[in-house]
Amino acid sequence: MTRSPRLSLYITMATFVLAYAVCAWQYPAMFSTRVVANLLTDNAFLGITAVGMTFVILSGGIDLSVGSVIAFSGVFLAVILRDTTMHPLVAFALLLAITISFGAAVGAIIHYLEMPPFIVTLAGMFLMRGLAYVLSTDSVPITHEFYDTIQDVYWKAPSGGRFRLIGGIMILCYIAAMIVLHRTRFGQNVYALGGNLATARLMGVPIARTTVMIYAIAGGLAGLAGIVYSVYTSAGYSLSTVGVELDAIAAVVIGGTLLTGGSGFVAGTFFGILIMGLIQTYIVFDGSLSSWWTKIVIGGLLFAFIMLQKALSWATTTRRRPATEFATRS
Amino acid sequence: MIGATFRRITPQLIILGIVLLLNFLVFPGFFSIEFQNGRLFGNLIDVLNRGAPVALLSIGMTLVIATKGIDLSVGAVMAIAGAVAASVVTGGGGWFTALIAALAAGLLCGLWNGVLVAFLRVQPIVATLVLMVAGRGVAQLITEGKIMTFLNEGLIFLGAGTILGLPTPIIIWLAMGTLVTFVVRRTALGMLIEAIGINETASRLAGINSRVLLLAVYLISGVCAATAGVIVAADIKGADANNAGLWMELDAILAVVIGGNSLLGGRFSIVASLLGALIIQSVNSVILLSGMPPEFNLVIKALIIIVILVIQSPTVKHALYLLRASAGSAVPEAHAVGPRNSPAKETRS
Amino acid sequence: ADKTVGFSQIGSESGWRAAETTVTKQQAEERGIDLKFADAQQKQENQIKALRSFIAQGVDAILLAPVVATGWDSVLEEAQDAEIPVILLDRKVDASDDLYMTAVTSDTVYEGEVAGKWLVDAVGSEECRVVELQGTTGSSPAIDRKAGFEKAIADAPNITIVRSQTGDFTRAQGKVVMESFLKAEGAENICALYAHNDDMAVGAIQAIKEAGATPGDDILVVAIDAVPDMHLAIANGEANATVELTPNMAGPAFDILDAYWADGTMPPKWVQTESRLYTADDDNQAIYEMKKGLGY
Amino acid sequence: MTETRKPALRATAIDKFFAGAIALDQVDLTLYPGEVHALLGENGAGKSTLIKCITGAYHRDGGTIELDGSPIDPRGPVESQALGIGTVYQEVNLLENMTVADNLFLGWQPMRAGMVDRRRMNRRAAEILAGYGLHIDPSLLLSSYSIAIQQVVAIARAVELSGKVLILDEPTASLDREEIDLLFSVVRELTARGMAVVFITHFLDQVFEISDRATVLRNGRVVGTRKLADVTQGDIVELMLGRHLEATKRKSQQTEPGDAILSLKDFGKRGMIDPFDLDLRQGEVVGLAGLLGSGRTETCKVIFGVVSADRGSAQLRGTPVRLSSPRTALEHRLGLCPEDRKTDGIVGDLSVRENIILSLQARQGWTRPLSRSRINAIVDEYVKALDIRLASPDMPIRLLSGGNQQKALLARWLATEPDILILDEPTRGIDVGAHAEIIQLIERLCAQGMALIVASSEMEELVAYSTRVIVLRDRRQVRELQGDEITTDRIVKSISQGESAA
Ligand SMILES: Nc1ncnc2c1ncn2[C@@H]1O[C@H](COP(=O)(O)OP(=O)(O)OP(=O)(O)O)[C@@H](O)[C@H]1O
Ligand SMILES: Nc1ncnc2c1ncn2[C@@H]1O[C@H](COP(=O)(O)OP(=O)(O)OP(=O)(O)O)[C@@H](O)[C@H]1O
Ligand SMILES: [Mg+2]
Ligand SMILES: [Mg+2]
Repeated sequence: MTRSPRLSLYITMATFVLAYAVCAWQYPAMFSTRVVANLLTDNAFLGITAVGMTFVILSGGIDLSVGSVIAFSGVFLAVILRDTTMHPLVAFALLLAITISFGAAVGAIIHYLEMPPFIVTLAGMFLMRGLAYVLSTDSVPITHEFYDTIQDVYWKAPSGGRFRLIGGIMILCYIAAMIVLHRTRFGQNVYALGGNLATARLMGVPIARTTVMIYAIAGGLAGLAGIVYSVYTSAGYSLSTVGVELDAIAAVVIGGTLLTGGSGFVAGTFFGILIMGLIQTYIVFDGSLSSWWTKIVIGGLLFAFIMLQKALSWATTTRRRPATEFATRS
Repeated sequence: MIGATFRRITPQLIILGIVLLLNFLVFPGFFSIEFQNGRLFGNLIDVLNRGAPVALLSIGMTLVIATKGIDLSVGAVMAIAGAVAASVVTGGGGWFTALIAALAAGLLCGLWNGVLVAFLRVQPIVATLVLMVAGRGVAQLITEGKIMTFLNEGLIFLGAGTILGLPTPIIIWLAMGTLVTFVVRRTALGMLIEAIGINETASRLAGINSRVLLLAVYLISGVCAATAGVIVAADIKGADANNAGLWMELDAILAVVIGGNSLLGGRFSIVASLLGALIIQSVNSVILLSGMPPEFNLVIKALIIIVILVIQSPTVKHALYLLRASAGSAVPEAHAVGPRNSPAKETRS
Repeated sequence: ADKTVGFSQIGSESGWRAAETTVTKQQAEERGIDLKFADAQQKQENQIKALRSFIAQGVDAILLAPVVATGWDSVLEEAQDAEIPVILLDRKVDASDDLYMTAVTSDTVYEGEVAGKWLVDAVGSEECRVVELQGTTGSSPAIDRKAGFEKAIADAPNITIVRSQTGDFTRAQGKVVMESFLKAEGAENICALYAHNDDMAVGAIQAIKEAGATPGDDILVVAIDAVPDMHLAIANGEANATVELTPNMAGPAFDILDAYWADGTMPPKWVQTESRLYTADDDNQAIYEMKKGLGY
Repeated sequence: MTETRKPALRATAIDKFFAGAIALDQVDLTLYPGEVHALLGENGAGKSTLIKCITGAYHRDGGTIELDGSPIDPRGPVESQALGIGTVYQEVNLLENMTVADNLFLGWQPMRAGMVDRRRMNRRAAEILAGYGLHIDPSLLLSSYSIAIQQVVAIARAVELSGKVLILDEPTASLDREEIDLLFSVVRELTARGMAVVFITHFLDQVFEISDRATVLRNGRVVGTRKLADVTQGDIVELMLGRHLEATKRKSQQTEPGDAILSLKDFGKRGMIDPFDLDLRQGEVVGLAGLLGSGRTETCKVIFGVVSADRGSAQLRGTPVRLSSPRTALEHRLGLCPEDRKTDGIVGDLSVRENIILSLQARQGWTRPLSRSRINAIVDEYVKALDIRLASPDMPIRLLSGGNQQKALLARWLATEPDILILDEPTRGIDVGAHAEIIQLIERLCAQGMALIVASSEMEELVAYSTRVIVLRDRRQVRELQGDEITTDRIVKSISQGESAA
């Protein structure tokens, strides 16, 4: 791992631009503000989740509970807004408090009980989805006029694309995350944790605080994604967003972040999300794939992107390989 | 040797005992076993029988995890193997051909994963994610999205038959577990796998052919998954490509972890993973027998799992150890396993 | 000119769903319609994405088999803005009904009722302890079919549901859960099985047989969907009744669209498909042969 | 040096127990402001453990620590750092995934308006490192630099963070004379300002050069504290080992080198090492000398196939071979004991036993496991021959002391009975006693017909046993010294002058 870490970011961006160009060439309708607006709006909740996932993965962890947290958030909001007269903003605050505490608890268990994040968050995934069921198995519509107000906040671009508020929230999340990760001590500590836990400890990184904060952020962002999702669908449903954690992980990894932690950029994740969205849009535009071919093609494209990335980074490193690198230390 | 193994799996045995007891509390007839129509009947037998797929998966998964990898594709491989077996017998083939074809499909899937991980150096979780997504599509392609039913007695026997009064799946996973454990522990394979899981660079420099070994563990995992897939299909006399093995990879990983194996690779115990699989099945059994409404299934499962994991966590284990030590004759060496004392490289995965 | 219709399907989680997809494609082909098919892998967000992409492509109409009732308002509004008619298939949505053209669906609560009525008639005044295999927790057919069945047996105090657990709509879970029912209650204490779909029932039938009891006789079996394997089971006397849910929702939908395109005829807001009950009185073997090729 | 001054740091009666061993037994250590205090002892004597107990990296089982007269109880490196105790632990403990500047400033980054000021951080980092003679780009990843440079960075970080006490655990293990001189001048500056420095090393020359007093540990106990002005090296060695040690001398007569085993022609890899020729004969020791980054490690790696050469040819006893991976090299009976034992050498969680037989087993193939008795015989043999100190061969190797790990790695390769053994910094972190033993071992092996390639920063060591010395500079072989030419002076001169290849 001697190549400049920024390289993988550029590679991801190049991959996206290249892929978008190919798509637009095949289906000219894809080069429209509608499609661009859709990419932002439809992936807003996933994008926000992936920001939290980036923090977690950079620190060498993983968070499988996010999909369930989103579902729980939706149901929680829907039930609260149905059964009480609470204002949505208050409900949002309450929900964020819950999911942040949940994340912090997960982080605390991981740190103090020394358990692997994969398993702790897997249990968290069962728990949150279970709680969503307990709250309501039905899908519950949200009819509060505040929701209509937020949904009506959009900017309609010339050729019909609607840039909605939730897309903007996602972009704000990315900007905030970039600042936190690269320009604060906490952000640097996240990278340190991902590099090597024992070393980070010897170097004086406050492991406990950092771990708890990382998972609290992931929980909070999953809660925010839940709010965005509830705005997106005006409902809460306990069966929604199953498997979103895998989508988020895939986006982070396509974005060039190493799952082993310590290396990557949140901006890469943004392009990872766009690439995943592009794959789906492309498949719908094609519209001729059967259910099973859809799965195969999604898998195939995922594979193709990973290979493209490998090839690009390989081509760039062999030319400028510094000397100390071991054959492959991945 | 035996003593060490036993000490290694004691926590799992205790937990299994507790969960079985829990079963007994919600359903007093839990431990009764009868002999009917030439086969054994009883909830305990069910636990062993229904635990078969996860047990089989956990065998391969243990090895993969020992190399610091993970195999998310096993559920999809199960679906593929079931579909292949079903399409062979509905196409007029015999059960043995079907079984071989299914295992070959599993090997092929393992080969794919293994090549990605060992040779193309793709991170295991991503490499196997590809097959997890695409594999189910392949299975559906074979069955065209239907449940492909079959009536081949030989194939059905693998999932629903009995040998010596025991359901065939129990025999199969026991045999597979014994075989793999034997191969891994009676040869140097186990140690070499552990070595690459702990420090691959150093292992490579020590002359270990890490690529071939990585490939091998994914192959084994593929075969285990294929066997599980055949059993599941045979059990319902049909290949259900849409649902066979769905999310089962998570159960398999959970089984390995409950078995006390580290997700960071290294030291492993297949026996402990198998016990982990049985623990999970016993938890499912509690849920089914308790008669609670299904909305509560996941919450109950989550809570039981959390308790199990907390009991197993190094910190709690250490605290218990200290407690015991201070109760009896205080042994100072206990500090050696304390959390602050591990200067070796530790990263979380 | 040829019309392009986008079809957003939930996924391919069951044989019935695969059949619906097959039939829809066949129907489109017969009418010379260019069908854009999008499989959402059971995710609402994917369906919304698909709908938006359809709108961006400018299709002539959209068929939507919604995975859940809620959450469609804003995307349906966008379709309306773009003047693309939307027809709902097999499930309805919570949105105001001027946002879509019509819904071609069965009445899932009614299906449960039909199944329940059959059981009430079949057992007469005898004491009957029923075990229920629910669909996926939280899915609307599971909720409705449970409600309908309970409504039908509400007036028959001799019929009680003694155990109810989810079998996830799958054959394998159906079998596993039935096994535990049999152990927990004892085969002789169960008079009937009600399954929210046929797949679970087929799995459960195997469990009953393995426990040494006779399905269809010792334990009555009634379920919903009328998939080919269930007809076969009824023909073999292993099951007693099933309520049909036709996979051909697209046929009526395309007819409506044709009429609309021809002269602007607006259909009624709900086109209900028939929920027919099949019992041993029908020629199930023949029906099985007929349905086999439909992609179930 | 008046002992009546107030001590800067005083540790009294420190105890530390490990499973099956007492690592520290009532250890006292007193540091005065302005002194360099050497902490000496054999491998496994407990030096590193004592340091970790003082900084709180380990939880001590007994004893008290005072800083400037007031008791302290740091519960971790964070706290001791905050108290003004800067530490370089034995293995380089930095983060390879972050830049050099990040590593230097982690936790105390310069801030502006609540944000990390990267530009200032990089500039400051460059300035600090320049003080150690390093002119590198601090905005590059740490992993792009060699282990020696990383060590300098670690030292620089500790120095910057230490207000009162600086602890250096074998900081010079892979440094060259030049860097060591720079380090020492920094240390002198610090002590002049009244800081107390703990210095752990196995190089007694350096101890006498810089230290004022020394505390010697043996088997977890203090066997004495001496003012260095009053004693000789021999006294200290005797104190450490509990016995007298013969000084190692250059062998008077060389064994006749035998037939050529390995011959490399025009062998090289672009970007790593320029093409070179090398003929290796049975029974000879070829030393590789050079400055930091001169390409010694690269030469070793290319020969062993860690990175395969992209040009040139290799012949093994006259037959052409391709050395494309460590595995093929192993099959051709080569061995490489790597420089960075933590990441490239030990398999931490495996037992010492398994680590020793690892390569032998790898060569046999997984289907043919070594028998229990064979394993025991091998392990017993080498534990005894190399005097590896361990509680049990079944303990994980990462629990061994640094020097003992190094010996176990050597045992791993000796167990494969190689024809050619490549040793990269073989005596790094090994105590004087063992050092002598290893040099004897190397001589014995040569006498038995093994050929060795040894890369080392220790000139004396190279002089002591090399038949030939190849001098490298800027990744190129510049000079080959033979026979009587092999003296420390000549080597140093060749390195600095870079005479064109002979
Ligand atoms: N965590 C541990 N568990 C058990 N034993 C340990 C542990 N850490 C160190 N030891 C043992 O404690 C003893 C002292 O080790 P230490 O690392 O302090 O030696 P050292 O003096 O620094 O030696 P070296 O010069 O080789 O670095 C050794 O015998 C080592 O095996
Ligand atoms: N003074 C320096 N400035 C910049 N980079 C350096 C410097 N010294 C070494 N390097 C880096 O370290 C690498 C060489 O390290 P390597 O360890 O392989 O050399 P070596 O000759 O074995 O020296 P040693 O083993 O003493 O570190 C070089 O490729 C270079 O990237
Ligand atoms: Mg030490
Ligand atoms: Mg070197």
